[in-house]
Amino acid sequence: MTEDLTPQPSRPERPPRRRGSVAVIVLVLAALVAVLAVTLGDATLVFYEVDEAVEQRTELVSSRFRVVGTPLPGLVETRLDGEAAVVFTFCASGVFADVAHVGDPAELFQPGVPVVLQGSWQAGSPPGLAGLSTAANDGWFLRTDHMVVKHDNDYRTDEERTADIDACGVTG
Amino acid sequence: MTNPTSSVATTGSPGSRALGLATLAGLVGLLVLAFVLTEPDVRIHPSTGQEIGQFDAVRLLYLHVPMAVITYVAYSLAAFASAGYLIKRTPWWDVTAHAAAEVGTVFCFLVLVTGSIWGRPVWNTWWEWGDVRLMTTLILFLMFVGYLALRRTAADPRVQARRAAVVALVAIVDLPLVNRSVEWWENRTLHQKSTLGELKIEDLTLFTLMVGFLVFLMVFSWLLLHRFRVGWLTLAAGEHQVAAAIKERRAEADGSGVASAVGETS
Amino acid sequence: MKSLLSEAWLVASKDLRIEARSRVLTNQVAPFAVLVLVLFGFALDADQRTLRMFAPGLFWVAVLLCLLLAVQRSSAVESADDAATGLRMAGLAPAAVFLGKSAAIFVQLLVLELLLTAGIIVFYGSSVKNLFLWLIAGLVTALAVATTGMLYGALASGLGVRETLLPILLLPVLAPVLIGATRAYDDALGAAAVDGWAWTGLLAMFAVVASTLGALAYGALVED
Amino acid sequence: MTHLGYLLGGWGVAAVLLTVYAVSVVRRGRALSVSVPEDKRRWLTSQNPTDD
Repeated sequence: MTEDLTPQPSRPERPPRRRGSVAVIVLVLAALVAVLAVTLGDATLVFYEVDEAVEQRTELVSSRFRVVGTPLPGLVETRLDGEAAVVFTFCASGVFADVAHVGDPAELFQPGVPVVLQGSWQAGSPPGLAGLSTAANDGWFLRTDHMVVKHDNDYRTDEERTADIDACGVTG
Repeated sequence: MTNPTSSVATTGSPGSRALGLATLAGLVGLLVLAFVLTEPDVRIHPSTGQEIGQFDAVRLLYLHVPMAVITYVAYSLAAFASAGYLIKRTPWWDVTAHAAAEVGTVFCFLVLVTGSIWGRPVWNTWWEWGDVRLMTTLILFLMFVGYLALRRTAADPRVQARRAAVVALVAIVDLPLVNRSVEWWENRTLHQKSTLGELKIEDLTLFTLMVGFLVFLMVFSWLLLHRFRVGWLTLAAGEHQVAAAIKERRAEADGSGVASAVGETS
Repeated sequence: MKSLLSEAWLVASKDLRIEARSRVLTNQVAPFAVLVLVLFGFALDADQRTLRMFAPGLFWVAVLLCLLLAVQRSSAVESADDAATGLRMAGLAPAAVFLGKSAAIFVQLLVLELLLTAGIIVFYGSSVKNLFLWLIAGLVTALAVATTGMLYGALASGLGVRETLLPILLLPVLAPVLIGATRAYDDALGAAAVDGWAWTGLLAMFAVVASTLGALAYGALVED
Repeated sequence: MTHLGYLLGGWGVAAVLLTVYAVSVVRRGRALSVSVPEDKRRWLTSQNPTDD
């Protein structure tokens, strides 16, 4: 019994080989990242901005979509189809659209803070349109039922960061 | 406690104990910074004159953001060690990859949970399907849950190590997407862009976030160190048991004269 | 290259012959696919408009569930009687085995997609608005999921827990494919206003990368 | 402090999960250490272990 049957300390199961194929796999993975990035960038459209939603109204009509913009001052609390609703004007890049949001608005919802709304275009005027000072009043409004606040990434002190807020014509 | 050869056998070493104590002190410091010394995120809107911001919910970000960065670190390390294993084929790389993936998954889970808890008051939703970073992070998490499931199978360790390495390398493809999503989908996604990248942060807030990075890096290092040693012990215990069993059988054989019976000479 | 393809063809035709003779596809997987569609119909309370709107997503979820079955089948065929060793002993290049077996799954998925399309037309009242997009997106998605499925099938094979391990490994990886294929069919079936071709491009890229990666990595995964 | 419940929930879940995980790792380590001779626990040795 001279041979030692006890397991040896772990050693390479076999000499390193085919480093080339590992390199190829790494290259392919890198290509996958690039490909996903480029194509996803073109193909994904998670939100429309208000101006795009207005521009593509004919294609978007009858479908639900998400739309991002800044609510302008002047919120009208009213009812739509028997449910509590808040009506306001929505803005991005200087383009306005009227919104009737059904259900509770977000806790941090207020004019001048961008929000993302989910809903669809409806022909006609929202209730309480007369109460809006800057209404788009173009015969259409966005009827939405899901609201999230799009928070920005700014944590500076007041003086510097207020200059950066996208006012979108929010002139009070 | 400080005696490395104390009677209780542990995965601790003097270095890891020092690191652990420093980490605990760091956590206390971070708590004080995050809850006492920093101000809530409030500012006055320039045109409406209303208070806007995240208010005190911002204190969750001193936890969420550093853990997200540590998740990147952990999963990158897991993928790097997996590639290392495929090239070198030594257990060291495999145990490192496994440890980093497991600790990373704990962090990734916490990133998802704390993000959700932050999102409820600030975004008004626990989960948002319209956010690319949320979706890619969830996919990343699920892929590494699959990785850990694969590691729990009773396969030949080398087969398992090789396959797990491939799973980790495929999964890591998602990581740059998670990280860059807020830039590539800048106006298309709910998640805010990187604050640090544009330096829209200063003074104590920035300092607290930096302390958060450091403290959670220490937490990660401590967990990784111990988890690595557990993985290493698992290997050693397996080998040691086999060795002990052989020794035992051999002793039996010598005792009962089996060796001579089967014609073996020693 | 020529021999790689002819070897792949050998493997693919072998698998397809086995499937044709065992009739597992026609007797089990196809009825399962239709059953999934019917179950979605029950779950969504048979509202035609809702069903039409969600038909693309339900279609691809059904395809992915069938893919799991097809991949399990494909590995089971090799593990029975240790046929995999036979394949290796036959001196076939691992890449050829991978491509051949993926091709067999791809063909089966195409048959299922045809059947499922008929299913959503009959049960959900969908209609194919853009035939060319429907065809191309269906082809590239089948290719993407067949190759990815084959790669993960190899990863999960021989571990004794293949049936439970495969879904948890494979489905997260296929999540982007599910998103893309659903958007493409949203366009092709007129369920939502999106650019289906952009998504089809993404799917095609995914298919190319998955095939390459699978062909390269398969050898390392099956050598034991 | 606003959102106190969310703050406690977020920090709390992190504290609990990290503690539970850390304890489980340490306990696994202790259980395994018993069955492994000291020379295999290379972090106990004074000299730096070589990479193997």
